[in-house]
Amino acid sequence: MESVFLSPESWTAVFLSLRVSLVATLLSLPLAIWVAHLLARGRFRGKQVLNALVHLPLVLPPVVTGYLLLLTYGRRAPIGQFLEHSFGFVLAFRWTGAALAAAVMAFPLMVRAIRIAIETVDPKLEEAAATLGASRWFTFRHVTLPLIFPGVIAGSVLGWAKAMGEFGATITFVSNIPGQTQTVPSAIYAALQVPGRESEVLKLVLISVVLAVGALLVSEWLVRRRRKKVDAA
Amino acid sequence: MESVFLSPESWTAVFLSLRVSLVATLLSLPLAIWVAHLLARGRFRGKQVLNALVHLPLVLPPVVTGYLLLLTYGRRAPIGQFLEHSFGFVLAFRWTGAALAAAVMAFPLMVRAIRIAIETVDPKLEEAAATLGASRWFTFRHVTLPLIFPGVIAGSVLGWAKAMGEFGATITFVSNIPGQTQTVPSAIYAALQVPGRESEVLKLVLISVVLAVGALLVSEWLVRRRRKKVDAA
Amino acid sequence: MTLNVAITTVLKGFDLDVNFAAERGVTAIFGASGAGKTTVINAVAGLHRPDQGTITLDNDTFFAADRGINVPVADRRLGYVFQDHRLFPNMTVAQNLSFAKKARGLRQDGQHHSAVLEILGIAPLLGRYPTDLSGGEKQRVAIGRALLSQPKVLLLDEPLASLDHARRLEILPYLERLRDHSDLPILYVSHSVSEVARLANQVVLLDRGRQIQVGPVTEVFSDLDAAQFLGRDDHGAVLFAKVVATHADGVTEVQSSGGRLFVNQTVSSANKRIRLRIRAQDVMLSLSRPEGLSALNVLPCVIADIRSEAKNSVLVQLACGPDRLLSRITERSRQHLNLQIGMPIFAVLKTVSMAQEAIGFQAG
Amino acid sequence: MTLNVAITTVLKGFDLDVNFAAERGVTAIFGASGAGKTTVINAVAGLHRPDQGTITLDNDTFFAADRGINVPVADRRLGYVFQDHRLFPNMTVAQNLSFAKKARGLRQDGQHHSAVLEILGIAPLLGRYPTDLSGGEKQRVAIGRALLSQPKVLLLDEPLASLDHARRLEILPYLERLRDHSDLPILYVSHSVSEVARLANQVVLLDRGRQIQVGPVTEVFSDLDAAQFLGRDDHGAVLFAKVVATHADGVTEVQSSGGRLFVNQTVSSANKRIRLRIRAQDVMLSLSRPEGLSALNVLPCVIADIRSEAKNSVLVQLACGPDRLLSRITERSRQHLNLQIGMPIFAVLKTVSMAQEAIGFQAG
Amino acid sequence: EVTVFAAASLRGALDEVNARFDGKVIVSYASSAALARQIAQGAPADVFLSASPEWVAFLKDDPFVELMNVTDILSNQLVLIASETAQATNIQDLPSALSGRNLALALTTAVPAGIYAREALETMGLWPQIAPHSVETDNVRAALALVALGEVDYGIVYQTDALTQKNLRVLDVIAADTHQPIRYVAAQIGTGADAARYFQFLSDPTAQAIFMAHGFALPEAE
Ligand SMILES: Nc1ncnc2c1ncn2[C@@H]1O[C@H](COP(=O)(O)OP(=O)(O)OP(=O)(O)O)[C@@H](O)[C@H]1O
Ligand SMILES: Nc1ncnc2c1ncn2[C@@H]1O[C@H](COP(=O)(O)OP(=O)(O)OP(=O)(O)O)[C@@H](O)[C@H]1O
Ligand code: MOO
Ligand SMILES: [Mg+2]
Ligand SMILES: [Mg+2]
Repeated sequence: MESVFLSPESWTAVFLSLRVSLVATLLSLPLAIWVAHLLARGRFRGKQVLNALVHLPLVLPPVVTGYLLLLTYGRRAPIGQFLEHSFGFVLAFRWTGAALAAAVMAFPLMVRAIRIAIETVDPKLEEAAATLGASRWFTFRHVTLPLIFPGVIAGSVLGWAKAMGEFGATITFVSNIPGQTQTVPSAIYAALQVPGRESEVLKLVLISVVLAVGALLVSEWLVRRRRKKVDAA
Repeated sequence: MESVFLSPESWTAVFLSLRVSLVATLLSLPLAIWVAHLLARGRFRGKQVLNALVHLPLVLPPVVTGYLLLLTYGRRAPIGQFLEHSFGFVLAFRWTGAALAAAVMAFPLMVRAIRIAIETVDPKLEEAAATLGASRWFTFRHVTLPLIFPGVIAGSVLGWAKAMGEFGATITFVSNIPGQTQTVPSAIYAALQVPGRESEVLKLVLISVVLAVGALLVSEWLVRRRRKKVDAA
Repeated sequence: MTLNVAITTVLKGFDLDVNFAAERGVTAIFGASGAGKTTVINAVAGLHRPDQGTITLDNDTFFAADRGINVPVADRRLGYVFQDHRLFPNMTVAQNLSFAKKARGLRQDGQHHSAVLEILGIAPLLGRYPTDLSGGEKQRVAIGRALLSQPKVLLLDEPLASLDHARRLEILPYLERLRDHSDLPILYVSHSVSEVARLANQVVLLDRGRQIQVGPVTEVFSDLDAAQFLGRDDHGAVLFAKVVATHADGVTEVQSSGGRLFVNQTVSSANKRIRLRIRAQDVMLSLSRPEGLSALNVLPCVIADIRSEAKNSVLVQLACGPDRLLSRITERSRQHLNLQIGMPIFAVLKTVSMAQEAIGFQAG
Repeated sequence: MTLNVAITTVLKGFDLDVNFAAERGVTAIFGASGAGKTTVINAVAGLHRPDQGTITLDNDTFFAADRGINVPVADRRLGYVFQDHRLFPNMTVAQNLSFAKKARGLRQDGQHHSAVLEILGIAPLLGRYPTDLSGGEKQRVAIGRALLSQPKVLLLDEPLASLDHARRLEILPYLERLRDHSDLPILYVSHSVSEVARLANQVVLLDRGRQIQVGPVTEVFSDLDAAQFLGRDDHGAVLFAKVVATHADGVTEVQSSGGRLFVNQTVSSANKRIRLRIRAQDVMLSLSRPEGLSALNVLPCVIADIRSEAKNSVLVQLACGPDRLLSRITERSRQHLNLQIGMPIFAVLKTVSMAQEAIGFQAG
Repeated sequence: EVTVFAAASLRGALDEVNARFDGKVIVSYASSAALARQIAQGAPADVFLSASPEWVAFLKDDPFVELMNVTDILSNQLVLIASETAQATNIQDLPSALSGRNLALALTTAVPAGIYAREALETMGLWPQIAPHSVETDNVRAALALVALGEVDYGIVYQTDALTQKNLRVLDVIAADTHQPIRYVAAQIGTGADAARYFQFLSDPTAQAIFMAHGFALPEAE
């Protein structure tokens, strides 16, 4: 008789995926907001280069992204070695590397969502803040950021969902080490390679869906709660 | 001596990818706008179900999405058979199927981008349109849509980039048949299986990047040109 | 066309409760900031859903709480000039102006169209986008947009607040014509007593959501109780009069029910009906008919009522024939002249004290 | 503190070219819709970059085209009340009000803070979000926000346009106090002649970007050339006077350079300086000193100038001692009285015709 | 014209074989699992080349798919490879050499090369010590790449893969009797003449020579 519950390894994969995706999203969020702001409001040379760079992981096959990560953050790779020797911080074959891969893949989605939100904030409000003596940073912190809150939430959910589903770059960069780097998509992939493990696949898919729907509902609720107060004035 | 140009098969893959991604983006754009509008402004039961459904392809590993597509749109599958028998329209193992896979994967990105843009349009302007006798559709067509133009462009570029890079769902759904379903990412995958083809991989990656950057620049220019006229009033 | 508004609704701070009928012509909604004026107008437009009551236009029910009727905004055929202009930023001025025509599939009335452009002075702005307009320019375009939508009800929320005096004087006659030559009920929110005096057929006085007075402008404006809401400076009675003769020096002689008056404005057509606002502070009282004074207008009246006000001034209501006038004088003058109710008295008005904008035309 | 503005800039439709110095006190910028008033203020704020010229505040250069100086907005220490309120929709009223304090790290001045809340009547709104405020309420909060930012220059762009009469009367004295008891240059855009008459020390008249007149309010307002820009109704001279006595019946007796006047407002402190606006249309002319009339104010003057206007009216400039008054009468009256330049004449003013809002206090 | 669905690891050798075939060959390379499922859904494959017998068995059980011919065409061998800096010299040294180092192999529960490797290590009793150091990839070439890049010191891959890469060493050949025989199975699905001819051609000496040149072995007779 087959258990209706997940196997212990599958549970491990679920928790790991959650950890990886949350760390990936939360840690890259400030950077995403900053880059989105640069792209939306900044005027500097190389803006389009930055823009292109941010979008790259979207346009490249994930395997290539994973391979490029390996070439830069691997143990033999320049940045990877530097991190390891200077801070003892290893990315390769660790969950931290999975988080990096997920973050890189999710980054363009987060940046775009937040950028669109920033672009629709009326610059007149930012002007008003300036007349009240607010520095750029103060204005951003207290005027722009609260106004783009829905976009930040949307970007985070989008990025998180992508991070949960990311497979190709992750397995290429950090492989599939149960308990270390075996995320739910890796587990699903493995189960799909062997005939007759469809029920395992189904359970993992279901749990992904439940988690995603839960996150979506929470995000919608967060935004609605906020909007109730604020609304377009 | 190696050619600096791509092999004929690679060129085929490039053109196929362009066709697939453009068709996927352009055909799904109206639907994406409609769904984004429903999610942003609609009030109906099942809204969160729709919301979740739209996000699914993002949260599931692409292989699973491809597999689900195969199970629904394959030649032996219910919808696939219906389409084939009723309209002689075959998706499975055709470029049309690749376009479907790309569209499904790109859809959440397009919807989110457009939705964020819609949510930041001041409903007061839509109210004003209503007092002038504009139906919802007229208001949408002439007020909302022009105002969300940057979001629509951003969503389209995002979706298109995703469609260009999509690999897992495509190869699982429509296989990797040169000239029919072998897109650039599939070609990269195939090339990676053979030693000594790294230069081919590199060229394919480069051409993807060039195309993506080109599209980005065009989209930024489109939006800027528009904004110059309109601006926040 | 009659617009009936009878609604109650709960707002932050207080409840709004109004009940009035607006016939063709201008119904002014008057009240302090935050009194609920915009809310009333929004309810008529369908942008605010009241808690209770009904809103009807002749036989069309716009809103009926108990029958669950709430006609969509777009089907109410209104022209609404918002307190904030709400121009479409993605369209040029010309496109903003023709929006309703396109939306409602209206035929173009070229003459009407150019008349509106002319009066509002917006013809030079047609190719611009709203972001390139000044505050007053935006407001003028917003007025034009509403007027060109061929509405059955016109809702104007402080339409002239951001305009300069000269521009107001150009637009007001146009609104008068609209009032007199169309069948439109017009709801008009304004803080300007002089505008209301000039335009309104009827006044609805609001105070923190309560409807304090409703009635013809002549009654409300000569009412001693309403005085406190109208502001000392601008307060005064509204009279109707008929043109009797236009003198060679440009002075027009008019006949009101209370007597004959001279107005320093050329009104070409005899027998034309005009409305005059005579500020309480512009009316002096004299026991005898004065001589050798530049004031040409002297009306014999009877003191109908006297009310002491703050700051040692006194408001005197005068019955001059069937017309009512108000005069504000000092307590000192009152004692000096020993005024009593029922006493006959001469009201002295300078010709020019009937302010230009207070001389409105009135069809009839 | 002196704010020097000397700039030119190309706008759609015309060029803007202004050059004036604003000392402490109120400099009113007056002109028709689209004349360029907001643009001038925006240039001072740093929100509009002029093509040429300089803007300085004492020794601080805000802008100097030739030296490439353009100080960032946030470093100019201004308080700006925008024509559109621009409240932060994500903050409560209280948070909007304390924004500058947080942004600039200012010390809280509790007394000033509560005084501002009190005068603007916004204390009950503190917990609300801008979306729940009426148009006038938003504007009041915006005024409060600027006043509480402890600025060195105050820029007010039609701050009172959306407010009712009563509310204006409450806010004006506060602005007067600010004018008289602080060192602030205040640039004040308004379409209301009465507001400008009451508040302004200096007036800058703009017409389609051209600076037509600059000067003390007393000069500009009694100028026959400026008359056309000020609107017939509201036009009139501004005088300064000193309180002589407060009579038991509440009438205050004041001494202007031209003579003695009675004002129906209790001004407690003797020797206080006040400003009076006397509308041209409120001044009657009499050949002899009139008797038995409720008008208490009669000044002996000499006719300084006469200008025929449209509509058969005549504007008469009077020299009453060193003060100038304006009187608008009909052509008919002029002929009747046979007025000539240099002729002695009596100006007759009703006490109350010095409109309440026209009686301003003036420190000195 | 023949459409061939082939396991991705056959690319290289198969491309050369197809060049010798008298007729146009279209090959779709993907994982055996994906290809088998696609064939079950009616994919237009004439011939299926699977990296493991079980996906052919899967198709045999499918009521909609009729397999015209099935045969083992190739076999392969597992080898232990090492990066240029690695210490161990043979498979028995591996557990001790692995401290702080890793062994790359394909997914040991899913991908044939990984399944065979794990089975062999279990037979040799080495798996429990090695398992904590294993690094598993979604296909065997990725494992190879990790070793070639020096990211991982050791790997177990097919001999055919090892031959293609220069900057690594083959330390040991894993005995064939320690695991199930490695079988590449060909199945003919298409009924056309070309399909049958291609299916035959795979066992032709010309083809077999090419496969052997790439390191494949002939299948053991059943
Ligand atoms: N962004 C802009 N670009 C070009 N021209 C502009 C722009 N904004 C305003 N203008 C034009 O400049 C002129 C001056 O505008 P400004 O806003 O200074 O007028 P204003 O005197 O404040 O008018 P109002 O009383 O209507 O607010 C107007 O004719 C206006 O159309
Ligand atoms: N969305 C809202 N929710 C709750 N209360 C509101 C809302 N909008 C306005 N109010 C409150 O309702 C009252 C009436 O507002 P309304 O906008 O009708 O005033 P108004 O008479 O138009 O004032 P103004 O002259 O300042 O525009 C005000 O006290 C305001 O604070
Ligand atoms: O490009 Mo994917 O399909 O998200 O791995
Ligand atoms: Mg209002
Ligand atoms: Mg302006």
